[in-house]
Amino acid sequence: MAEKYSREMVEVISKNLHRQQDLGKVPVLDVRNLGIDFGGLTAVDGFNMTIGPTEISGLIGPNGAGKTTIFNLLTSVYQPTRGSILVNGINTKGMTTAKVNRLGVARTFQNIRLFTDMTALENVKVGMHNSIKCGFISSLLRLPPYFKAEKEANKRAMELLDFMGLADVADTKAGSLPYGVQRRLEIVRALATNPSIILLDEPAAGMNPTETEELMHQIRRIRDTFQIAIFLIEHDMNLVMNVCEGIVVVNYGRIIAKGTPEQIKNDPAVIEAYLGKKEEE
Amino acid sequence: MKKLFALLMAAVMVIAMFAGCGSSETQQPTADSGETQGAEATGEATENAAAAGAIKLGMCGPLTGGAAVYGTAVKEGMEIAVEEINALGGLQFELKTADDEHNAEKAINAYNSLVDWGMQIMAGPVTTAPSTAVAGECAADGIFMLTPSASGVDVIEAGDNIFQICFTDPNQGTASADYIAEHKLGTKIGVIYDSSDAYSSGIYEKFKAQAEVVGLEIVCAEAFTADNKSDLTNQVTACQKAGADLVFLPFYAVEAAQVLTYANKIGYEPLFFGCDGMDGILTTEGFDPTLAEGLMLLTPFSADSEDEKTQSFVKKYQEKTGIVPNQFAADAYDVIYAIYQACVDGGVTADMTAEEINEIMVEQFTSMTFDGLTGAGMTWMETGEVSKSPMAVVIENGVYVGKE
Amino acid sequence: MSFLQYLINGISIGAVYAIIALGYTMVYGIAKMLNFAHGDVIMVGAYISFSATNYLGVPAVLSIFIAMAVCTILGIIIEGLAYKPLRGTSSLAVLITAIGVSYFLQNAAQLIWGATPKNFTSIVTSAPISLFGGQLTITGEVIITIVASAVIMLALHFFTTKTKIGKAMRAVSEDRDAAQLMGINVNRTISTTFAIGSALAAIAGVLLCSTVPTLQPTTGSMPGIRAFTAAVFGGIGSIPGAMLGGILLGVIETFSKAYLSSQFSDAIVFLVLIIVLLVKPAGLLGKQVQEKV
Amino acid sequence: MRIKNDRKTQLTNFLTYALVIVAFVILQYMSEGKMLTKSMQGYLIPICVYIVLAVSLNLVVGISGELSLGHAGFMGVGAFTGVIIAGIFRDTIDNEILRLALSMVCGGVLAGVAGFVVGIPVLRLRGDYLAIVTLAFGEILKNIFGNLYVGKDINGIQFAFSSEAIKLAEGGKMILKGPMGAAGIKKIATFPVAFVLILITLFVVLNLINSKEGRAIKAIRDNRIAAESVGINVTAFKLKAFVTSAFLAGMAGALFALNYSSVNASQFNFNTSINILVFVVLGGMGNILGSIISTTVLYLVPELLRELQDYRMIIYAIVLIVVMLVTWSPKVKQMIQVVQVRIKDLFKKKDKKGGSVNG
Repeated sequence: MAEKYSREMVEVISKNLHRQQDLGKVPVLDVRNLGIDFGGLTAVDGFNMTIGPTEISGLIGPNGAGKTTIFNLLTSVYQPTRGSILVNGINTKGMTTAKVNRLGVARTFQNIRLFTDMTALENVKVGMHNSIKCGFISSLLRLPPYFKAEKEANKRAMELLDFMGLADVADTKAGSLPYGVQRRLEIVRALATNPSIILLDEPAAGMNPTETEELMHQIRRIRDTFQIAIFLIEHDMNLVMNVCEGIVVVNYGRIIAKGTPEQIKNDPAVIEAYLGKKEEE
Repeated sequence: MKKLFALLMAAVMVIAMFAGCGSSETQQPTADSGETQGAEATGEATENAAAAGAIKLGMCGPLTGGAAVYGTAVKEGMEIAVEEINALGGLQFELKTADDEHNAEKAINAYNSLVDWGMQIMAGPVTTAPSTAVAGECAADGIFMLTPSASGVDVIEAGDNIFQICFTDPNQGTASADYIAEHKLGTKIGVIYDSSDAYSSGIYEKFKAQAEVVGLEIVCAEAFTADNKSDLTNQVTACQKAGADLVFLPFYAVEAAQVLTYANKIGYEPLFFGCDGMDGILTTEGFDPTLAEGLMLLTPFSADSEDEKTQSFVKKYQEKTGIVPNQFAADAYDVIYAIYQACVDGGVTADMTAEEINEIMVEQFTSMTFDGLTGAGMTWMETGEVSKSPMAVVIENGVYVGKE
Repeated sequence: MSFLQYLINGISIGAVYAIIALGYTMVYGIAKMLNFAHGDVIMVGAYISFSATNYLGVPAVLSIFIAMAVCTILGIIIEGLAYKPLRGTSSLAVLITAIGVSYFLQNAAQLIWGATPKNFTSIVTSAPISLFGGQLTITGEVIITIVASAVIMLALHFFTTKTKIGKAMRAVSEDRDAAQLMGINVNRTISTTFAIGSALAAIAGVLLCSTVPTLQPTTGSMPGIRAFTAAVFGGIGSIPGAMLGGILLGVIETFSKAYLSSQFSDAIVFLVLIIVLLVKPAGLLGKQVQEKV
Repeated sequence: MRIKNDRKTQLTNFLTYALVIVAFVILQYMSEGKMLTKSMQGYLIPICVYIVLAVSLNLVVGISGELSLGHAGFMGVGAFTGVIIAGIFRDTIDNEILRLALSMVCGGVLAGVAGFVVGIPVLRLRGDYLAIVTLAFGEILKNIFGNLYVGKDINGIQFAFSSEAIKLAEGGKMILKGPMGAAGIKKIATFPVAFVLILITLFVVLNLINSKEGRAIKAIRDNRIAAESVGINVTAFKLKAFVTSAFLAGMAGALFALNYSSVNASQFNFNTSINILVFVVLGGMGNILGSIISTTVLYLVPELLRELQDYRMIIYAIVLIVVMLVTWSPKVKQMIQVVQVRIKDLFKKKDKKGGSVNG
């Protein structure tokens, strides 16, 4: 498998693969024997999983189990020590986070990372960066392509905001939005990059039950509308069990169980490592 | 908040601009609001003079920053001369000084502010780089300029009305090489110079060229820059290693003190030979004069000179500032007296325009002979270059001793 | 033999850079600000010592302590008036006030002591050591400077690892908010850091001017920038790094003057710095901090 | 669909252009009518130059969020390139405006190239380490220019790093003389050209900020990791900002040099970089109008303080510190906010029930 692609090549391949993916032949995400060490300490090891197109999967585990590290590996924030990650059939080894995103992986962050000084709308437009077709010279000289592209971008960004019920706050600075709204805005920004899979890192954290309930609907709606896969880390078991079709449980950087929500609920290893511990508290 | 501040700033800007216009407009005709300021600095004598209508002299130089030592020396020297002249009655001078921070851009601003004040003769600037820029302006505006200490060739090349009272750099370089060769002071010559400074590198270049002509062997030439001149130990070491028996130091006393101190520490004792910038080394506060023993320099001025004029100047300068004047102060003193002589001889009066004075001054300077602290029988060529003979002095028992 | 001599010269000026850099790096580590006025505090320290010995007749060694006391007070005043009100805002804002303070100190010094340079009398009176029949000379200043910088480095190291206030400093430098939550008085810790940094600056001033005797209002600015470079070179925030960076910078500067080009030595020094930073982006001994995602 | 925020930006941009144009018209009118003092006349071009420098540095420091301490280096590249080009074509291009424009463009391009070279470390370094590298490059550039000799004779142009290496034929002329810099430059800079340069700068910078590139650059500043996660190539955009900024600084540098009859390398030192940085920070990070105003004010303050003689620079230092404290101190900001709220309350006395739940 070739490892280095030019930006153009990546785009061409990913487009073709999107088509194949529609046929359901290639998994969106194919992770094989993934592992990373931090200075001798093994944080993640032997992580295997595949996620098909339009699949909603969950990643759970106790605090410090290595969940966010796995997300960071999937998005090339960290380079893995072992194993490989294939996004739409392409190995992401050595790629930058930006390149992996262009391959089709978008994400949100556990500690929200919005562009706080920009409005909600601008945040989304930053997400659309690579799909706005307008050259440097055009925007510098304010040639017609610039206005056309900006108009289209505004229109699409508003549509996306509207989709998550955020149209009202389009003009508000992201930093001054309430917590729950910020989380949803991060999802919109991730969606704006036209991903084939979106990684949500604790999307319900800090939300009240009503908001969480709404979020569950929205996650399903995102999958149905955009026909993309979703992979999420979440501590809210109600959300995970209700939304996810497949669940992976990790502890100490290793997979301890894998299966449908029903299977996971009854898995003794999970109960011991995760739920059991929870009861003790 | 930001907007509020922006508005505030805008308001200040507008006020500042109008204040700038206003103040200089009102100043020009009556010429007293600015005068009190200048007069305070120059003492009582000028204050009386102001009423009678004095010729306005402008001086700009580095009064703050790293080169402030030269600018302040020139300022003090000029103020003493102006006081003396005004006390004589007769022709009166009024001197205004402006800071140029040893920067060409700021020098132009300083010059412009002096022109706005009504300057009729430019007695400055002090250092070469600002002088080159100001000389261009003086030439274009037709204001006579006589610089006390800017020795670069580019300065006087700017126009026919630009004159120097100090030697030009090439002149010094050539003269030094000639003198060394003539008196067989050394066979292996080491040079340390400031490659970022116009004065120092200007002298060095000509020295090197002339050394070839007269057959001096330069065994090492070590440069430093304004940014790393705080450490000159290497350059001294290099000269020692190269076995130089005479080290030529074409730069100022400040750095020379460092070189001499370090050479003494490592027990390196060649003959050190300096230029006019070296003057003042004996009086640098805290410097051990015995270290300068045997140092030889070409300088037009020595504060230890026995003649009456020098003695009186040195005394006044010490009373005023508490320190012994260096060559910059002496040059500045001479500048004022040279201008005074030319004004008297040419019949310049305070009501003449700068252009009229300019013509008279150029005529006078190219024809007159002037005796000052820094040389007797000075004459000027049409290029603006001074012709006076450099005097070689050697430091013996802590005082300058003249050599022919 | 000349190689050795150059090496000693380089270490000597490098040790001065190192002492200045120690002050720089400590303040940076704790207050996270580039204190561009540090070089000017050095200048003030040197002037105080000079004035004490030359005008008041105080013995040279005692004058160092006077300089340290004055600089400590000065440091605390500067910190309290100009930096403390801006705590918690952009570090750039503090950088600009530091520049303002630097201008202020330089011009105040010119008003007080005049623009004419003073020739600083070295505090070291011992004769230079001559080796190999005069081939190699080591001056007393070199030895004192090297010893002083090593002692200061060790003392600082001991101070920050063993004493309570030192530990508080480290805690503040690691995580200011967490330190505050643990009951550490962050403001007082930072003020203390400035006090110590300024006292160090006084020593640096005396040693700098003993090696390089010219004392004028701008004396501190260029060595200040060099020392800042040295601190970054060694890894800013790291105490041994400042020492190593300072000495290496001095040696590189000396060697480039001696063997490459005295004309381009500035460019060479900075080029080496850039190359080092490209290879080790956090400096020689600096910790590469990975941003938590 | 109208977007409120866009309108606000448009209004600010319009105000910026309007202020510059109105100021130019008034000053040009006064200048033509000889209503300005010589000092005022003399400030016009340097202020324009520094405005361009501050605005372009704001692109790097304010918009891109990287501390650069070497802006004067790019200005110097532009200045020396400009002087050399103007010197070479002194006899061949008669039209002064054309010669000036050519010099400025060449100065800009070369500074842009230098910016590209300097920008490469930008790929690897962050924060204060980047700051020191920019400082280092600035010093290197200054060191090189301080030792560059350029001569011109009938055989062509000669470049060297020592004066002996240049052997000029009869009638040849030195354009650049190492540490002595260039002297006898024909002053061809004019206020209208300086004004046009400000307009170009504003056009480039404001259009860049309000485009997808600008959004990407701001996104990187606000949160680099998030920007990467949405597919933005961090390096490329930082570099774009840096090169654009260097290009504009180069143009300004060329204009600056051709406004004086002499120029030398030490004018483009660290202090100059710091001064420009002061203009930017005081005007507000990313605030272009602020940069313009603060540059003008701060340039004029020390000039107008000339009457204070010895106390001039010390007063300037105090002004600088006080202004920084007043504009940045959280306490003062709080006070101003309280006052603002009180004033607002006075105007609209709405009932204040139902505070926000989400907080």
